[in-house]
Amino acid sequence: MFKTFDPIKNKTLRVIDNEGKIIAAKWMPELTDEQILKAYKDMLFARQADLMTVNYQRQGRIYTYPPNYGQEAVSGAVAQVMRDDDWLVPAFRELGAYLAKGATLQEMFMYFMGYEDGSIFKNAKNFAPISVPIASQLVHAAGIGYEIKYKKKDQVVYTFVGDGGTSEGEFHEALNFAAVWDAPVVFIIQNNQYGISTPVSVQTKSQNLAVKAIAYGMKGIKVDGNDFFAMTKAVQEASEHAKSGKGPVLIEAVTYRKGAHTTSDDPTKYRTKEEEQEWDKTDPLNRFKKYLVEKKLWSDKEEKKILPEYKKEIDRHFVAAENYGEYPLDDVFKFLYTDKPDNLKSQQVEHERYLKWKEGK
Amino acid sequence: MFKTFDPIKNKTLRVIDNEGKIIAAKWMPELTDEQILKAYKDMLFARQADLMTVNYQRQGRIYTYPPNYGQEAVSGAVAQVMRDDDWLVPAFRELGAYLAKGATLQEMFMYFMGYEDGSIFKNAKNFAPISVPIASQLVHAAGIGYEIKYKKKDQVVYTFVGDGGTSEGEFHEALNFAAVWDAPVVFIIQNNQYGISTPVSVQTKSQNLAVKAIAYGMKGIKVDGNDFFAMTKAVQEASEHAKSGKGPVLIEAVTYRKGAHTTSDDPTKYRTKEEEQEWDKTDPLNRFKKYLVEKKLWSDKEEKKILPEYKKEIDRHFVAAENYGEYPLDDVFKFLYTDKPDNLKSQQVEHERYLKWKEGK
Amino acid sequence: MVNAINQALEIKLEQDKNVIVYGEDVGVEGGVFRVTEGLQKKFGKERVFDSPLAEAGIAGSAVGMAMAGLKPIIEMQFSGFSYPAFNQIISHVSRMQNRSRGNFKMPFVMRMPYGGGINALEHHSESMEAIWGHIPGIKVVIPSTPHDAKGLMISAIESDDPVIFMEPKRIYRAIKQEVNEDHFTVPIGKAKVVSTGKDITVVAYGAMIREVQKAAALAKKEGIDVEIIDLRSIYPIDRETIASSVMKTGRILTVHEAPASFGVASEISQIAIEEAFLHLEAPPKRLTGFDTIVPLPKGEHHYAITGDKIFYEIMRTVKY
Amino acid sequence: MVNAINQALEIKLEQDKNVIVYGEDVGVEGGVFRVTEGLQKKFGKERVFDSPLAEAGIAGSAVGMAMAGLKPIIEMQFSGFSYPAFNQIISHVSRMQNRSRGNFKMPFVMRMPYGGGINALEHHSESMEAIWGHIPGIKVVIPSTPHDAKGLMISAIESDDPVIFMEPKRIYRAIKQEVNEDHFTVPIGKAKVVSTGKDITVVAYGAMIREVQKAAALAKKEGIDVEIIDLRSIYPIDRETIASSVMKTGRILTVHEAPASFGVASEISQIAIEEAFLHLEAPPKRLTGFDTIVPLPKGEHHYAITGDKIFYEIMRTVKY
Ligand SMILES: Cc1ncc(C[n+]2csc(CCOP(=O)(O)OP(=O)(O)O)c2C)c(N)n1
Ligand SMILES: Cc1ncc(C[n+]2csc(CCOP(=O)(O)OP(=O)(O)O)c2C)c(N)n1
Ligand SMILES: [Mg+2]
Ligand SMILES: [Mg+2]
Repeated sequence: MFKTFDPIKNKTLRVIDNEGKIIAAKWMPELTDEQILKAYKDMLFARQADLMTVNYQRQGRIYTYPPNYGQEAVSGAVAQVMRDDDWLVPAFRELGAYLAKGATLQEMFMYFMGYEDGSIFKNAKNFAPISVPIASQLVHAAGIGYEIKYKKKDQVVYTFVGDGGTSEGEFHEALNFAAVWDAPVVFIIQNNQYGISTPVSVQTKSQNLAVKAIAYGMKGIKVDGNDFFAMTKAVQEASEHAKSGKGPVLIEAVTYRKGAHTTSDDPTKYRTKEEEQEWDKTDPLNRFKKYLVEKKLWSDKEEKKILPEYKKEIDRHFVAAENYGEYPLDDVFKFLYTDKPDNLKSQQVEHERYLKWKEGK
Repeated sequence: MFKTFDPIKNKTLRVIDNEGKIIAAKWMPELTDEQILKAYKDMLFARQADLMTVNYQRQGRIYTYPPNYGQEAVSGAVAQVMRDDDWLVPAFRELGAYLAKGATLQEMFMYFMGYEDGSIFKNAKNFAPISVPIASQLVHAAGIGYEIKYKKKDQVVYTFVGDGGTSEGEFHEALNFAAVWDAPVVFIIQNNQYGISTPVSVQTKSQNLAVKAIAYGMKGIKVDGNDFFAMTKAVQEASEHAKSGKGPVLIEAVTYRKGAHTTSDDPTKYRTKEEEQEWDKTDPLNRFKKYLVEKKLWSDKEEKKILPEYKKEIDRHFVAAENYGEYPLDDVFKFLYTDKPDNLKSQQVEHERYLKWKEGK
Repeated sequence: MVNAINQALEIKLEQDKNVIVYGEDVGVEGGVFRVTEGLQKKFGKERVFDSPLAEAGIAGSAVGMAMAGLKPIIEMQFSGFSYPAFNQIISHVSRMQNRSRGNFKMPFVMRMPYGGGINALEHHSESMEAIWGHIPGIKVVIPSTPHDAKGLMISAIESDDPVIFMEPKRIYRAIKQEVNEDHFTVPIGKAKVVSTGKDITVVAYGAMIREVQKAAALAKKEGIDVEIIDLRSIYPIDRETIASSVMKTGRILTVHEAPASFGVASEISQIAIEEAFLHLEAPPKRLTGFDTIVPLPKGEHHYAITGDKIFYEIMRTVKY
Repeated sequence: MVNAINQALEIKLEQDKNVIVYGEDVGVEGGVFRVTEGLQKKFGKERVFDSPLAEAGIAGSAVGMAMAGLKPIIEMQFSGFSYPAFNQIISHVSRMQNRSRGNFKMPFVMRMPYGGGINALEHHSESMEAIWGHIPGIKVVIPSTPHDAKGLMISAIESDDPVIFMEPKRIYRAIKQEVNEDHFTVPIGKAKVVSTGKDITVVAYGAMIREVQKAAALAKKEGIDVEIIDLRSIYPIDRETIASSVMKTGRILTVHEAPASFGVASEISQIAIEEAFLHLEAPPKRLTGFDTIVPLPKGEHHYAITGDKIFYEIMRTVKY
């Protein structure tokens, strides 16, 4: 597969077309109907959660949030392949993957409401916290990959970055380290065409992003990131490749951010309606659904029935997050060090003294 | 040329063999016999200066110095193509190029003796100071390239980095910026096989270093860096390409550091005599000389005659540097800002008060 | 303040073809805080443009531009994302003039929003001015009013020295002030006495000035007369204004959002004791952020320094 | 000191399979100062190895290793080349524990030689400990003797908190001292009273301790009794030891190589006035590097802080 889709040839791995028809059966991943249906429903759930979050934000009930809308197949594919033991080292636009890893929506909501406690992820094993400084998490993935190799564990690291993030020096260093170490890391670029307002054409002159793999002597592949099947196939093969000691893999998932960069962003400033409509045709859920309906695995009726359940479930998480309660003063000081330095202790005491005075006023 | 030697094919541009015989006349650069002879003599001079500097260092007359021994053809080729107006943004192992730019040996000696005044380079136009933090100078070259384009000037920037330096994030960002801006920059990697004790194989898994150009959508070429003619040809074409607005070029000059990393390094710790002897056969001056002798442009006799002159000239510069004189206190404070802040003024006054007290003791 | 800085950029772009503005999303978008809004339209894509997402590349290419004679003004989208450029700042921006013995000037301006109080994600709330101030060879400026922002920005652009221009994002749009539309400058390195008083000197800058003013009003009611100094330049630091104020009041409190240890306040205290030890009636005090990471929004109120808390600290110092 | 640190690394490599040592040229070469000499031979290339030349990659991969349960000890070849890793330190190393509410520990040690006095090229002589000290979430350690170097290094490796371990390269081989060959620790966060005295407290660390000792000997001849405090940890800083010393002596001088403004000395002075204002008989003083770049070797003597100059400053403070 890596040969056929050598990124230097600028080919794109695609399995189904925009109408959900299989156009390259050869690359269809082996999945049971149950798995396929579950993947769709998980993506549907993630989309619903995403859309509702944007709404919560409009209601002023949550702070800035980076929507995943339109990019669900990328996380959906990783969710499909990733095992319990594998590592997930995220950027911040991979909701479906977090949920698959065992993170809860409540935690995610708490994080974006401004609770560090939203980063505890009690049931998510080997899940790194969301990383805000672009591309800086990729080097962590390389280091984790080293640990896996050193300890001869049977694990893979999945790590994410955006198209914009490929410009950062840390992108370069991460891929290079992982390659030199033959670390079992799958790097996934979500090429959603923009870094905030900046189009990919301003980020790089390379013919595609997957081709950057060549600079590190690693395998790279460009994939239709809105095609769940193609993405799953690519992630499967990449994961096999990485696990077998042949080194890391770079996947460029070509997708589109249908929503705003974050809830503070207004995309009409930098892109046209026409462009958006063009991409709408490739919507990952629509395509997937058409495939399922055709196969009689799913129907509008079922979708109509399940969506209200999803909404209720999502809202339940949201309300739980909203009711999480106080952020105690001690939590500001508690976690920086394993033992609290005197400076921190006395600063806390001083502050408490002030609070007492204030109360007394 | 860039097509023929597309780095993905892992071919190396080479014009003469180790015996000085032309093996690829097609790529012979157009040079007059005078130019060729001058180039050789300049390289000979640079080598002589380099060898003597190592000796001065052994005598304790100069501090740490990074020898160029064995890499003279790379700078020699750039010296051949670079014009007065062009920019040179060096790393620290390009002595021949500095001299061609108008820097004097005296200045170079002063720098390595520990005078900042050695970085003034009175007669070297558009010559950036030596840059110690690996790869950090490359982004400067991209910015200068932007200025050239913006001002529509007829200039090229030549900038250098080592094989080790290709691992740094700033290498990545520099090449990417220059490419996105179509900046007229020629990036030259002196692949001398080591970054201190670390072999290229630890730096990267890419099949060669020139191939990294693909990640930036720019032209790249791997060249026998010990072949003056091949290097000159490559630099000529790269320079033309860059100047014509087609974007930057990456040249990998394959060479060998025959000496130590610096005068504090001991290469026997990390490489074998056999390896050194193997590379000795490719020595850039030997090959060049064989070519010249064959062509009757040069002889052992002439070389024997000229070397003492060179030595005298070099020593004259060295002695001038040694006699440069005091480093006045004021020079510590004078150049950080265009106007000296009060803090610096009072620190200087305080220090002078102490000096007076000390004298008085 | 957003408009005032925008004006300063516009004036200098107009006056000087060597002025270039770039950074992430500063072109089409006009910056995430709209500080560069409209400039690309007016001056074209060659002079005001979006760069790749790479801070070392942005700062480092600006070093090259400055060496070649341009006057780059770069934006770091948030100060919390300036750190990939740290190597360029400490290794080159701050050193190029000294290294080349003045042969290369460094007319370099790096703008960046900093500070807390906007309910932001991680890395969007920090105040690391002390780190920049400790690096020899750069100037560090923080305005607290639109007027000063404009005048200091014009000074920064016109200076051949590198200037790090930190913009208190919390008050980007909070302070309404008529700003002279013409070209004017405010000198870098001079603090401003915002209001005179005889009982205590309070030194602050950026978004803290407003809080100090609230505290001063509270103190006034208690009969305490506060002299407020807006530092404006972190470096060079205006020793003289601090010294003469504390010699008068005998008491000094420094307020900043940044962590306490190795922060700006310690330096102000040191200056006070160096310049006015015998006039001191109380130990020079500091009221600063904790030595912690700024909490995410739900906990940020614990960290935030309010007028109330400043008032409390003023009273403690006065009663010492 | 080189041997002492080497011993510490060897002991921990021996004891704990999770300990990993890497960085530029630390493997085959044993580091440019030979601190890791022999370790690769003994523990193999998987545990002690050369990395690509990329500091962000080194520090960042160590973050990942620490998250996964290893205990990486990385080397920055010189502190002047640690800055490409600055983003990793301030954005992740210092924050991962707090961010994850302790879910991920950060047993991370970053070693690096720092400071002047070895006639080195540019960027090889600086002392930027204040910058690291100002970043919440990391510990910063500087030993001044082989014994402390070993004990502190073992503490650093055994700690689940990230430690920046700065090694005063000037005294790498200058101080001969028998060091206990076994495992022992020196606690991080505790200063050491090197010699007791009653007239003045001098706080210093790293290579400056030796100079302070010379100065104290000179002062002794003048009848002045100097109490020397070796800070050892820049953060957490030992307020108590400073406080009790200055309460006794009434006078305090801090000495460091780093620039004055926003340096460690101001913090020590601030602590002294916070803890012992009423005991002070003279203003807390500092004797530091200038606010300049460390000159190249031919000018470095202007910048260097000698025993003589410390003596001069001690006498000025005592006579205040
Ligand atoms: C180092 C750094 N610089 C700047 C930012 C501000 N910022 C947040 S998201 C973003 C754009 C990211 O674009 P991309 O990598 O394509 O990811 P996307 O948001 O499209 O998923 C920027 C510039 C940041 N978070 N980190
Ligand atoms: C950012 C940075 N890291 C580390 C060093 C220390 N150092 C000086 S030279 C060198 C090796 C450079 O190797 P290479 O790039 O191959 O250049 P060469 O010395 O072989 O010419 C290193 C690690 C440095 N100068 N800058
Ligand atoms: Mg994107
Ligand atoms: Mg090399």
